[in-house]
Amino acid sequence: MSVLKADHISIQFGGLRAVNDFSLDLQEKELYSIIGPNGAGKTTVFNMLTGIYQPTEGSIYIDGKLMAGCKPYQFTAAGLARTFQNIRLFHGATVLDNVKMAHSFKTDYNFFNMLTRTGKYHSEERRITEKSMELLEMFDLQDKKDFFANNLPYGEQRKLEIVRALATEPKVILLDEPAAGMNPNEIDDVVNLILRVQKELGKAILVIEHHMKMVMKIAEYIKVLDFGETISEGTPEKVQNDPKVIEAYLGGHANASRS
Amino acid sequence: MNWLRKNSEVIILPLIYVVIFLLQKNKILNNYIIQIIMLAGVNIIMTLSLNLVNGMTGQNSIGHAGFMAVGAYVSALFSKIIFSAATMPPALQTVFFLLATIAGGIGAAIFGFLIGMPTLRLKGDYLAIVTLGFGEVIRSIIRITPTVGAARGLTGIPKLASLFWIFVFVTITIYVCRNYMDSAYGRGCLAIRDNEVAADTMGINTSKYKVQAFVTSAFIAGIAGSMYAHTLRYLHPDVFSYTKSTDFLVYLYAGGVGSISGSILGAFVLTALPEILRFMNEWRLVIYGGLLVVIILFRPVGMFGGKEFAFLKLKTGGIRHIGFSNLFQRKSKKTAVANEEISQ
Amino acid sequence: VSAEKTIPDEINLGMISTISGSQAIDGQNMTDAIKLVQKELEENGGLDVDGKKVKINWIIEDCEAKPEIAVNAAQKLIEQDGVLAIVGPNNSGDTIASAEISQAAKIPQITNTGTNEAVTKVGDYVFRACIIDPFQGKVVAQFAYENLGLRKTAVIYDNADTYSAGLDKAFVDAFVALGGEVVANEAFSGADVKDFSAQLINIKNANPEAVFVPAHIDNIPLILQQIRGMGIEATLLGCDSWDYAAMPELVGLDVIEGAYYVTGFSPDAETAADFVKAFTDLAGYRPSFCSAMAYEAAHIVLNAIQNAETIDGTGIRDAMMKTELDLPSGHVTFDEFRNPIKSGIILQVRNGVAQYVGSVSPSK
Amino acid sequence: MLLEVNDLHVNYGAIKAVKGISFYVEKGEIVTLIGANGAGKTTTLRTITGLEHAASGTIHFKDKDITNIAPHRIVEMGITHVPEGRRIFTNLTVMENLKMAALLRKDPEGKKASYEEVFELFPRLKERRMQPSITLSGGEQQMLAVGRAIVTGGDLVVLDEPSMGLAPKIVDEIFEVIQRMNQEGKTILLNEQNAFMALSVANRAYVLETGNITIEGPAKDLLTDPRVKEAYLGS
Amino acid sequence: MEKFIQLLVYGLQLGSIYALLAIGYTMVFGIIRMINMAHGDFLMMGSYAVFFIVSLFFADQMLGPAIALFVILASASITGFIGVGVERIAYKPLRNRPKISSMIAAIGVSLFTQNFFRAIPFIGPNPRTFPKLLKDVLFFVGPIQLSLVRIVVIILSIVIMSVLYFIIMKTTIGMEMRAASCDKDASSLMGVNVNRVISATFFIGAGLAAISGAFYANNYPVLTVTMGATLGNKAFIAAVIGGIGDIRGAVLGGFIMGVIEIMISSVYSELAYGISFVVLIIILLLKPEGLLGKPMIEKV
Ligand SMILES: Nc1ncnc2c1ncn2[C@@H]1O[C@H](COP(=O)(O)OP(=O)(O)OP(=O)(O)O)[C@@H](O)[C@H]1O
Ligand SMILES: Nc1ncnc2c1ncn2[C@@H]1O[C@H](COP(=O)(O)OP(=O)(O)OP(=O)(O)O)[C@@H](O)[C@H]1O
Ligand SMILES: CC(C)C[C@H](N)C(=O)O
Ligand SMILES: [Mg+2]
Ligand SMILES: [Mg+2]
Repeated sequence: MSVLKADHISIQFGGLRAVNDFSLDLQEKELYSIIGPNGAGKTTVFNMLTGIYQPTEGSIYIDGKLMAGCKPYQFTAAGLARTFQNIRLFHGATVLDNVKMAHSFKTDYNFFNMLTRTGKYHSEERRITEKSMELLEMFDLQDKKDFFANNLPYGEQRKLEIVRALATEPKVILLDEPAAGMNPNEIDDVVNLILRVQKELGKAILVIEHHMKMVMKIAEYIKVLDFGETISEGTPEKVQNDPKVIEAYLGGHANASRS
Repeated sequence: MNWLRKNSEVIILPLIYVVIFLLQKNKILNNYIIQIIMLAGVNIIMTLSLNLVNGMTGQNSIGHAGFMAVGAYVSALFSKIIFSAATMPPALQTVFFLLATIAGGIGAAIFGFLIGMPTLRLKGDYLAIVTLGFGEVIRSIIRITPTVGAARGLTGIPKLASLFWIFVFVTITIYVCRNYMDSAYGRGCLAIRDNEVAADTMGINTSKYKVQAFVTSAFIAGIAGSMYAHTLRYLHPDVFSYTKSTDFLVYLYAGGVGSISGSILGAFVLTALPEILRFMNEWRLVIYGGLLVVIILFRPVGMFGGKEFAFLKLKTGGIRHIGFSNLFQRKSKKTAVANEEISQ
Repeated sequence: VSAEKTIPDEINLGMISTISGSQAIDGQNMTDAIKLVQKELEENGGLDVDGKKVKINWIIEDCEAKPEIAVNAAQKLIEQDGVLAIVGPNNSGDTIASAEISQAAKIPQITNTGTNEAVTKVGDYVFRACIIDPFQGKVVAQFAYENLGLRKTAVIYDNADTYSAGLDKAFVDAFVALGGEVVANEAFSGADVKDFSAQLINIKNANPEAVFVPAHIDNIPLILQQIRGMGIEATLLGCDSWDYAAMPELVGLDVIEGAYYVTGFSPDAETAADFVKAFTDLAGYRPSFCSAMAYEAAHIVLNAIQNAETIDGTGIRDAMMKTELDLPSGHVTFDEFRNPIKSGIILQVRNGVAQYVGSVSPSK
Repeated sequence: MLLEVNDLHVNYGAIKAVKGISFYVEKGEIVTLIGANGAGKTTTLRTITGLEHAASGTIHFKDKDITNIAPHRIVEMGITHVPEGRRIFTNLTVMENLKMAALLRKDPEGKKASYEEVFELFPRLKERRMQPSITLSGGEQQMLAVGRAIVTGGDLVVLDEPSMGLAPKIVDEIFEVIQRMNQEGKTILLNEQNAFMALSVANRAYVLETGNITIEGPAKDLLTDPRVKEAYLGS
Repeated sequence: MEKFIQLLVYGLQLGSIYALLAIGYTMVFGIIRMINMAHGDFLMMGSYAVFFIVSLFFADQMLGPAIALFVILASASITGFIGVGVERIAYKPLRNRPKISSMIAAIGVSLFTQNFFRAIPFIGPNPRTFPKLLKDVLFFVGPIQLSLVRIVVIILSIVIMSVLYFIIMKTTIGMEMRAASCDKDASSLMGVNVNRVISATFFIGAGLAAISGAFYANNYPVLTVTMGATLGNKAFIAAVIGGIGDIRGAVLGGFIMGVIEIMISSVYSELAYGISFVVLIIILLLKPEGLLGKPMIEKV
């Protein structure tokens, strides 16, 4: 079943057509990747898919539901979560709170219960804390639960962003350069984590990444953007041998071995 | 009972009341000190109210005295003009005082909603100016409304507030604010404060959370207004000027924005300080201004920034708990490894 | 004098005033007045109560022109310092708020220039040394209509201020009742308005014979200057807030020359001569209405202590009610509402000095 | 010796980020720091240019003690620092960002030439020269950050993760730029997560682990060092 | 119509003072991102400085334009240096802190200065008459009354705005200022002496406040120690309405505030104060980033 579908979406910034006629159909538990040169429009695609930008043309469906005119929080409610290329954690809060914050909209007690601590307040709070801790453990962050988010090293901040996204219990998770700023060893960790998220938690995943080795290893299907256009798409084998992709993006890294 | 067990921490505030009450009965605390404590109580409620908006949600309100004015005038209208509570038997007076206070709170909350809604898309200083403007508009309406005394001011409001009632409302406010902070609603607000875009993408309906916080805050400010009106018995539109709003901002930030304990402490200390400085005569406010600078230079996050009294049992926000055991120790055990700062 | 009257060695008395804030000039005027009283007392070796010299300590507190600070000040004076009476504060709002405290503690309080009607309605422990606003407004109206023969007047007033708005109403009511016409009644909001062009252009277009300006000291100069600057040649009328020695110079001698204002005290009066001289010697400037009334208020209290049957709040209050005292402004007695029975004095600025023109007695 | 760091300690409040490291950079070298996230690499570099306060230890540049002096004075002495996380001036245009970088340069001709050099290297920036740099994509911002260093052109260029977020092709280009700058006589101190690339271009390398230097030596040797291989080069 | 034009003229005249003050305000904000609640007090200091210079050196003489200019510049420099000093002592340590901390420090500074000036004997609580620096000439264009000094102020505010706009947008120091406002660390890495840039900003900001103080006091010649407080607020509002941080916006905002204040007072003086705030609120609701402010681009 299609969990995320983009139907010929485009966006214009003033005179700049940042993304043109982009389509995507992501089924449950699938793992797609978007690659392309810097400034190709990848992040912009994410921004449209998560409701931060409204596409000037085309439509987006989450779980079959048309999302036209919806706000980002409604996208999340419909089952979509993301991380950011420029990390956007809640820096004034601890690691644990960051994760709990992402549970806010799925809490089963009302305003009055909250003010008076009646109803399901206590049980819900316990549930949220436990679930958050579970997720942190999965990413090996449990020991840092009381750190302020912005005091974590860069790599762990990226991990925390993933945890936080998962806490919204999405069907699809969009990762914008999850391995940026990591060394190859750490990237291997991230790869394993992403695969676990896909396999164990059963999420569909869409990744933007410049580390080709990683992309080729995990992606089932790749879309390549350049100047907002989809210049190539298909399986990793197909894409990395596509001369257009090599010319625009990979350079000497076709059949990427290193980066 | 079950509820009391889970909320045992609220006992400490009534305890403080009992102590003050006994000291007052035994003439150790005179009416002057009680008066300052009462005013400090009103200021604590106001500062906590401001903390919900400025501290927790990261919105910039600099016109909060406007909500206080609405609460004060509506409650005074209720208890003095509509029902003249002064002539009632004491038991009934209390009932009408509470009703008046709630009316004041609701009145302020309505205004909170009215300005919260349209200003959602405003940020930072732009929002600040609108809240300031709103406060001034309120004053200018009161000023030409003869029913509430217009520019003459409203006199003869029945003296219904007392140390006891102020304590009750301070306690409720602290309790409510603590609960707010330690809940999905409060965390949603904190998320908005820290990063609105990310909050939105984490499924938080930012508009709803902001308006909720604004309205709750206005309601609380209205309650404070009622306490003020029924303590001072005299209202004048100029009392609720922009300068008054600034006072609360100072209490909030010097106390430690975002921290409930900080709001309490800031309001208390800075209400008392000018009184303590009375012996300085005309140098009083010079020293007060200077001390304010010194406080903020030595503790830029405010006296209690990033810390909370342990009895509040606050969990959210990565705070350091200050209990009675470690209050006097220089190095307290950290529950959070962190710099104590709340960066904005 | 009853037999059981016990006379203490020392008595504390309080004064509340706007030492800081926008009305700080009054704070200075009042402080100097109290200094003079203090000096007189010292020269006499204390206050003579039934032959015993009682030491009087004056405790002065700031209220910043904020009601709740005035309340704190009153509480402090009563509770901490145990004062038996309070002089001040100088403005009506602060007086109303703080008088609630004195009333509850049964300590008499007498404001020097709290002219608003509501002040003494707080309770039977609250007095004032000055005239009240409705009366002042009426006196100005009457003087303008009858003595100056004016028929068309205008008012510019501060609708954020108790005092200013009250005087506007009193004046307009009285002037219209007399048969005159108020051709323009213009408001501004708050002492921080500095440009009155918009209001004055309306006044100019209405072409009044006189403009009444019930405002505070920080606005009066600007309003008057701008009235003349705009080419309005009407007669200028004012009220007790105009009465500061420095006012003519502050406004500009050419601007204020010829203006009339009402107050409750004339420095030219024979009865005031000693006081004016003593005050000027001590403070370095001529006493204003504010300082004169503070001085009188203090003397009313001191006199009451001397005559009180018991030296406590109630005793002093009862004695104050029976005040029969010759003070700089003349003979002072109180009516049943604890307002002094005083005439309105009309002064005119001539050659840069406010000079006595006439007086209007309250019965009229 | 161009740069010499001696027993440097840096703390963030209670957190000890750098715990007494010593290293040096000779004139004309490319030296790289590698290490896991949070090892203290960025902190070290920031302390060299005075952005963080050294708790103890010394830093000498051109035989002058530069420990804890103001960053702008260190920069004047000839250290150029490309900070982590790009740190471009988002309220300035692309061109103005480059002009800022040329602030200390006195030669108008050289300035112009270096702008051209940057645009030649990153044609995308040339297209966007008048655009407010906040609208640049992540990678474009990184190009601009490196471009600024080319324009400033001090004797020692300190680069903190210059390849972060760049497309593979551009990563190659960045490393070419680094080598070219080096050939033109600049000394390079490089902090890079892409350890393989870094070690390939560097003369010498240091491995940082939780605030301490654990391995050091010629880059070639480290490339084959099993400890390095296992920890930083990936499978 | 005549009345309308006359009111417009009055509004622009009043607005020019707000504009002048708002320029300094917005400049400090634009560079340091700090709401300087003590800005109005620089205005107060500036006008007292003029007052003292004139009464010490030029007592009882009518000043020619040249001397007046000299006096104004002298007091602007004095105030400028005070501004730099205040920044060094009270704001600099808070530079990397949440900007609201420095706002609280500024409130403290403001309380301190006002009450300090009130408490020291040679200033004291009494209002002072400001010496007439420039002889005003009133003249008529048709039925419209104009004042020469005020026209000078209008022109001056536009000139100063243009000069500063040029400095900030086109010169090196301007670029340094803008860069420092965006990222202090990164600009110091480009060799910018951030302390110097900030001092320069404060010098200009406080100096401008003093200049506006001189013109303000020339038009409204009563000095009190609290005169700056509300003016500071008005300048702040003007700056925000125009789009805070934008110098042209500050001038526009200042003029708009002046015109609104005068126009509405003339029509309905009882509620004028409230209505003018309603108008300002409406402006902001329609244009949430201020009149000339650019919408904040948030690149995600
Ligand atoms: N709000 C905006 N206004 C104007 N231009 C924009 C805006 N957002 C993005 N752009 C432009 O759109 C283009 C695509 O940007 P985008 O961030 O999507 O690139 P990207 O593919 O994610 O690149 P990278 O790999 O470097 O992150 C860029 O050239 C950028 O300058
Ligand atoms: N501003 C700060 N406040 C508190 N701790 C900090 C701060 N900056 C960094 N740290 C801590 O200092 C340690 C070293 O961080 P540093 O950024 O120097 O590491 P790094 O080696 O550059 O890592 P990365 O490869 O992720 O960039 C980390 O534990 C980090 O959490
Ligand atoms: C000082 C006076 C002008 C005060 C005024 N009479 C009042 O009642 O407020
Ligand atoms: Mg991107
Ligand atoms: Mg780093």
